[in-house]
Amino acid sequence: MTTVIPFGPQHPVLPEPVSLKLELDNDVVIGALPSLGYVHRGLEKFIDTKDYNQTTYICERICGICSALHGITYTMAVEKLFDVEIPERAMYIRVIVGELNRVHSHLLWLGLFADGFGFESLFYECWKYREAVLDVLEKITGNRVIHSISKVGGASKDLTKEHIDLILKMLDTVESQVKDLEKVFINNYTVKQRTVGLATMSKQLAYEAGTVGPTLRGSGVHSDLREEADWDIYKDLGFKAVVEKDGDCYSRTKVRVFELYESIKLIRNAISKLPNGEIATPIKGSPTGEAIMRTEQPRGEVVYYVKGNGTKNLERLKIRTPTFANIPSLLLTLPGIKLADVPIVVLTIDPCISCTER
Amino acid sequence: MTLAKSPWIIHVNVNSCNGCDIEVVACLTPLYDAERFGVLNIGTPKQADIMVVTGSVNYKNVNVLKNLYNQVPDPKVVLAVGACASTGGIFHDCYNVIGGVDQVIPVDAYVPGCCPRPEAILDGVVAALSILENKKKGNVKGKEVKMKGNEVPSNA
Amino acid sequence: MLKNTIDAIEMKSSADVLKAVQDAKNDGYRYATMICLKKDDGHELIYVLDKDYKLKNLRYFVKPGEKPKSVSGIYLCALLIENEYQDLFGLTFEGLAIDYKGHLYLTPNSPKTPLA
Amino acid sequence: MGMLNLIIANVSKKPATRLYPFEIRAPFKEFKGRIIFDPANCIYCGICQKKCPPDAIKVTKAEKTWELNVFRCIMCTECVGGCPKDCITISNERPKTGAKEYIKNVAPATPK
Amino acid sequence: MNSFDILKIVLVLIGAPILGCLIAGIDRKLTARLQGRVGPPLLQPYYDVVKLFKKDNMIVHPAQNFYVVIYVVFVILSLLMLVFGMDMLMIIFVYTISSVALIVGGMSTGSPYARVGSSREIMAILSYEPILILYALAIYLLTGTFKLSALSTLSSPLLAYIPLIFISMLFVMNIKFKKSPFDYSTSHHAHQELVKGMLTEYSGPGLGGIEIGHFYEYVFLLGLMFMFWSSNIIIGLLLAVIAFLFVIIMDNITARVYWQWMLKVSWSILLIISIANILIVYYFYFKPA
Amino acid sequence: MLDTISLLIIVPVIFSILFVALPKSLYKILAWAFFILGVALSVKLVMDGTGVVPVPESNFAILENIVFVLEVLVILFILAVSLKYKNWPTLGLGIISAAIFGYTYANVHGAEGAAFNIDQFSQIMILIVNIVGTAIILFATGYMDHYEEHRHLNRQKIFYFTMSFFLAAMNGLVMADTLGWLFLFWELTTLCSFVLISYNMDEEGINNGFRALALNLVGGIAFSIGIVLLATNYEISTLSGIGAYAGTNATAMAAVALPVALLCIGGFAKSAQMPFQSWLLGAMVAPTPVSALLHSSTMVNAGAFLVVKLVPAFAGTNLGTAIALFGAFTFVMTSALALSQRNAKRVLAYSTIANLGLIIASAGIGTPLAVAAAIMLILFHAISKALLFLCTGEIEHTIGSRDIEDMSGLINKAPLLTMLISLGMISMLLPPFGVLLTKWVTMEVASSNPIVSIFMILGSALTTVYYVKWLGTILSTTMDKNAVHHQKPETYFPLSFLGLCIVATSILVFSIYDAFIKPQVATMLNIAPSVTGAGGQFSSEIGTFAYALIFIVIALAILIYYATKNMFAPRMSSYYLCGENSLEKDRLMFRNGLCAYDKSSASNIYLQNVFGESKLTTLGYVISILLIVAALAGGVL
Ligand code: SF4
Ligand code: SF4
Ligand code: SF4
Ligand code: SF4
Ligand code: SF4
Ligand code: SF4
Ligand code: SF4
Ligand code: SF4
Repeated sequence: MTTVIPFGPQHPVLPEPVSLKLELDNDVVIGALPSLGYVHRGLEKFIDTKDYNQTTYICERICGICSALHGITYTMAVEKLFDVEIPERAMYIRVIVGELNRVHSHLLWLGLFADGFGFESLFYECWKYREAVLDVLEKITGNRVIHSISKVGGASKDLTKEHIDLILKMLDTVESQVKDLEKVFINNYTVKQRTVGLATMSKQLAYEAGTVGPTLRGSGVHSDLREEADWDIYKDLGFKAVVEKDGDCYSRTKVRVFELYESIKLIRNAISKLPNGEIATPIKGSPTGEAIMRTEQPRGEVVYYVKGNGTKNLERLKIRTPTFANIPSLLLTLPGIKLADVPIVVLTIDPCISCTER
Repeated sequence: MTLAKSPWIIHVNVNSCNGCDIEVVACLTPLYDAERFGVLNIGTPKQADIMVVTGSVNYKNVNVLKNLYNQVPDPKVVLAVGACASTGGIFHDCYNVIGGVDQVIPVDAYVPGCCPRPEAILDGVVAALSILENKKKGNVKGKEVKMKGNEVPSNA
Repeated sequence: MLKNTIDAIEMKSSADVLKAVQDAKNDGYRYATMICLKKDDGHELIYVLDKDYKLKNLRYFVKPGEKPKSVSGIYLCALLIENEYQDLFGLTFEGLAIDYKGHLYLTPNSPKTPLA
Repeated sequence: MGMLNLIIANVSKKPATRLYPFEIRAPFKEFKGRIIFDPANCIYCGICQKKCPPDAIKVTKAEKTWELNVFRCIMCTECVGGCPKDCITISNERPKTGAKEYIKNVAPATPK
Repeated sequence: MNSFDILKIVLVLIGAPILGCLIAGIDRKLTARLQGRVGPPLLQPYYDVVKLFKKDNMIVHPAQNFYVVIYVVFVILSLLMLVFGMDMLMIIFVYTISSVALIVGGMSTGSPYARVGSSREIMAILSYEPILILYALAIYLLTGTFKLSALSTLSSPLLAYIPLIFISMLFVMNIKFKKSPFDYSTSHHAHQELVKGMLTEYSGPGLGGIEIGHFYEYVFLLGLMFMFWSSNIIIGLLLAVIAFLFVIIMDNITARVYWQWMLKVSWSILLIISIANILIVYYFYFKPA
Repeated sequence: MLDTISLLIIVPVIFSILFVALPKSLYKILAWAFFILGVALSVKLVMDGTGVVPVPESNFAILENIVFVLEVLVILFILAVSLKYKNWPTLGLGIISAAIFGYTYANVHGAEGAAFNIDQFSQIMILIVNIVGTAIILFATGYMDHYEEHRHLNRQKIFYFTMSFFLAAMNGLVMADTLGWLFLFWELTTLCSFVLISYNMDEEGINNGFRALALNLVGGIAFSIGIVLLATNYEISTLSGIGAYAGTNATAMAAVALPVALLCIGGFAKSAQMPFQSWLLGAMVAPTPVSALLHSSTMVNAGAFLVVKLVPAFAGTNLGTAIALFGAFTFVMTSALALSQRNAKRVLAYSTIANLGLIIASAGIGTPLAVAAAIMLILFHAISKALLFLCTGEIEHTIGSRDIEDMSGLINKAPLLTMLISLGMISMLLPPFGVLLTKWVTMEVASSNPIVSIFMILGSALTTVYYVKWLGTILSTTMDKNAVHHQKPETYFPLSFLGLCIVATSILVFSIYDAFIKPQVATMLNIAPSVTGAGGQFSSEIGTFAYALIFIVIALAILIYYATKNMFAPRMSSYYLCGENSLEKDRLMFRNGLCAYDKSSASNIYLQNVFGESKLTTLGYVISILLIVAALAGGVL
């Protein structure tokens, strides 16, 4: 007889409803069957009733955490359909807000991860620092979490001088705070006890399992869409992908910690290079054709497929979100770990169920 | 007044986009520190007083919501946080969305916003406290919410 | 006619798809996703594979009633998206690694095959 | 001992907590709090209804009613930008928590 | 039993939960401050308990609250025995009854989370029980009896003879307070994979009873630390405070570890240093009767 | 008194013949009669008082011949069965035994008389054997039909014959003073054990039977060499003689150390101490009444009994210390081994070995209090273990498994049975029950030897762990109710009776101590342990065991529970299963990812990879053999 327990959907360590049926033997997982659908709303059907513009707001609410990048990716995909160039300033604003979004998302994740292994004070510390980022985002966009920065044709809000000063000031404090956090995440004995060597995925395995983002880079694969051609702006900003070799939870954590510095650097560079000019081009007509747009969200590559048919409403919108790509790897990493590690391993892929199920 | 001094909450995320969730969690973090009011995010319905629900209800989580509601001991208060939980919000006419939380379980207070600010959620919690006291005084029991029945194919 | 389309290699049969996917895997491609569209009475599947930020797309038309073969035997991660299309489009994939039988997202009470 | 330093620093400093509701930080002027509707100029054209992603606004041209389900509004400000008569503005004040709220305006057509 | 003893009993019965409640309150307040928060009012644990007793008594197993009564009663008994300076070995056995009652209570509910939590708590017994008994053994070796009342005959405080056991006992405190890094069987903040572990199915008055038991238990546990310098009340209390601070600070600077890890540490380090201490005591201080 | 002694041997023999002669339908009546007679006879013996009872000259010669014939028969039987089953090790050991027997017969001149020695310890043993033993036989009449039915056996005549005959042998063993006779009874119990272990007549049973036989023969050989040495070198032919001889002074103690050590090794084998432990585990294939009677409460105690009786010969010597270490080591090792076991009978077997180790350790310490503890532990352990084994058997018939994991939710299926077995377990690990009292005494007295006490401390923590695990499992709730209810008086009477015995003996512990143990220790060591029993406390100069206080508090707790129970009207609710309950199906069912239902369950932690048999047994063998060698060396030097 083994232990069979439901793990989720409502479970204190899972901020989001997903369920795993865990089979355990002597506190070690021998089988895990995920159960999805608790956050399935049916967003891809939405385009039937909403026009392509309104769909932006829906895409932002696929998930409240990397909401900015969802909006940006969607609008860029639609812009591909329209085949328009958008002003450079708008691109820079998107990058700045997108990276700010990544900073808050990674801080958020680090906190929840700490909570996952019962390190409450560290969790609080991360979330405390994150508030500064949110304040800045609120000043820029008018909302703490769902930012609506991007609209088809450009950016919806401009960056003022005041904003820029705020950002730079905030970045200085946050950078030093991240240094403090880094010490704990990288050096704390108990944290290392819980993460080093846990749920290791080899480079090959992580790649073939289709993982993306920090999960993939944590296994030593150099893959970050910010280096992709659609995003040549990042090249100007001196972007370097963060890659760690070990493939365990510890190296996935490290990837995220170091990406924080990378994002901070990118924002600073973007601000220093921010061009002047318009923030949006007017868009006329209706989208036609099909396009795939990919960006690197905090959790990894997101794939937007849009197809227009010449009406205001799109014909098909398909979103492959990062967590969707990362979840199958759990089937490979969960068996053989201790029950106590299940939340940690689940959290290291930084799961966002709401985007997985849409 | 003791009930109102120790509100333990269970956070139930049904169909939320995480926007509301992270704000609920943010309420507990140092800047807002809901524990000042005695709030503990207790995690199990059996020990909770306030059920904080985020997101709308869909066909898969409707049972979950009902079960959890039934497992919160009386007196209990349900707080619907966010546009989704209140009315279905932007997703109200998605095919898999039943609607706001009040379609399934009785809701005592609503928090507006998409997503609501932590301050708004704290307001909601504070509003819940007096409701909790009143329910105890009036000995109001939450009705057992019945399952609609077979959520499973017969061949399972 | 559509103005801009994505490059895609047309596939003739489900077996071809399997073979092409296997070849792609051998070439070091990663399974990114699969897109399903309604087309005529059947469905069109676009398999999206990625290598060094370059996409390789395979387009395959599923005739009404046809049961395409699952590629979850080659890329385990394909099982999620294939199950999703079983839910949403009512397709049936043969040989799924874990077959949720149309209950990945939906329960018996939810609307059936909403996107079909 | 990174964490030890952090917690010691925490005790030596004032807590980060803002004592809401006793201590309220003035909302940022940028904050998108709630929709304010001024019926004076409204021509009940229904553009705002069409623009609103969550269908929170209901306008009937015939009866000249304008209704907003505040608890469905997502503060996207599409209606604000869309209204040809600038009847709709967004304020940085939050809607009240508690019972559901509707803004209804069954305007008696007051001809100018 | 004279009237003074009765007074003492009454004092313990009433005073200990008040003290324990304050300890819990200070714990929460202090933890909050360490985390940069304001934290709950000092009397929060009291409010919590009163509230719990006003809640619906929801159970899943008819007998589950019986174990709570056993737990509380025997925690009180062990505290009383400590106050009266009775046989230390006996106190530990009586205390074991209460721990076992809580474990069995958790298992009796049948919830898989509670049962896994209880299994882990059983493993915790394996890590702390030997150290507690070694503590008792040290007292015997030093005084020739297990009776705590004999501690007054010692020329120096206990701490001077058994500093290593004191260190081990600090970790035992950590385990018994169910604080991070050892909060794997149940925790006060339910953010763990087992929900509330052992106590998952307890609610309302049952949980309230357990909380009251915890209050007594805190006093009892800190009383054990007090015994290390019982000759001087101030320093004894100081030791208890040090132990308490140690527990809180450990709680805030560590992640939760596995019970396997704890078992390894307690058997390889704590037990070894305690045994070493015992041997030192045996060879240098023990005078066979 | 001699009448009672002879009756105690003859009555069981008569019953064994009756069981063979009478049809199955009368077994129940027979068993009841046997039980009543057993109680009566043993009480009678206690009433008769103590003293050495010599066998009258007139009968001696004929009895001695009977003994001789029986011994020859025993050896022939061993040789015959090992030949029949081609078991060469046993055959070899049988031949060695025969050789020693031949040597003894030829070279050691026979004793002039024989005697029974009825002291308080024997009285206790007689009470255990005849009351608990007959209760177990009574239980068997309600148990064996079902047992055989499932296994398609029909050997009950042999079963009851052997069981009853065993009681006769056991009675003889604990009363005999003459070493030769003692040895005969000793070998007879070994044979009974062999027959009963191979009762199922399947390969496993027979193999395990032979293993038991072989290991006990090893012990028997050590025993007989010891006897020969004693007889030839010191002219000692009685058990009490050893004590009398050695008790005089330290040089005499040193002189007899080697034969005493050899006798002790015989005792270790019988008590299945560490290098010999495998036979007792193998013996668990026998029907549960056998395990309860032979392999926990009586026969295996014979080894500990012998060691305790020999205390005067080694108290305070190096040999004593070695024995204490050895016993304590077995205690901690087998307790650790028990941790990884899921099979209830194996857990109990290990626990039995562990407790016998504890008894032997206390005997080795050899202070008056320690010896008192040893004797008391034999008593309390016998009662608790008999109850535990019988309950396990009954559980097996109720749920069809002896796997601890399968017992989860037993409280719903068989409440009475669960209460009884819980009582048994609690009595093994928590105060105020007798076993813990004696454990407490042992730990207190062992505290003068830090190594022994450290072993004991670790062992007792491990004991807590494996019992609590089991206890929690049976008291937990699960909902499936596939249990076979049988509520036969023959099974439930003995169970309840033993349960009552546990409570009664624990409450009356001080009276028992005063009446039996104190005088016994006083005669053995010439000093009585200084223990007082005022105020329901068992206090010595080093501590106080306040058992009455705890009984009162338990009563108080029960009172409080019932008083407050209805203050908070309880409301049954569903389980917390992360919200995925299915109430229509089962309270513990939940919906899984495939929209189908699964039952949640929890199993315990067994740590096979730390405390597993494969990990620890070799280590145990090495250390225990080293310790035995040390004991022997200590004996010679
Ligand atoms: S993973 Fe998906 S849902 Fe989550 S934050 Fe990223 S895009 Fe949003
Ligand atoms: S992983 Fe998902 S649920 Fe968890 S915090 Fe991130 S967004 Fe929320
Ligand atoms: S109300 Fe808005 S933020 Fe909250 S869950 Fe719904 S969409 Fe997300
Ligand atoms: S768009 Fe402006 S004018 Fe038109 S109905 Fe809406 S509010 Fe009135
Ligand atoms: S702000 Fe957006 S959601 Fe709110 S009423 Fe206007 S358009 Fe609708
Ligand atoms: S369960 Fe009862 S009826 Fe069935 S075989 Fe056993 S004793 Fe006979
Ligand atoms: S219940 Fe099990 S052990 Fe007992 S006889 Fe039947 S099959 Fe054998
Ligand atoms: S006698 Fe029967 S009904 Fe009573 S407890 Fe035992 S098995 Fe259950």
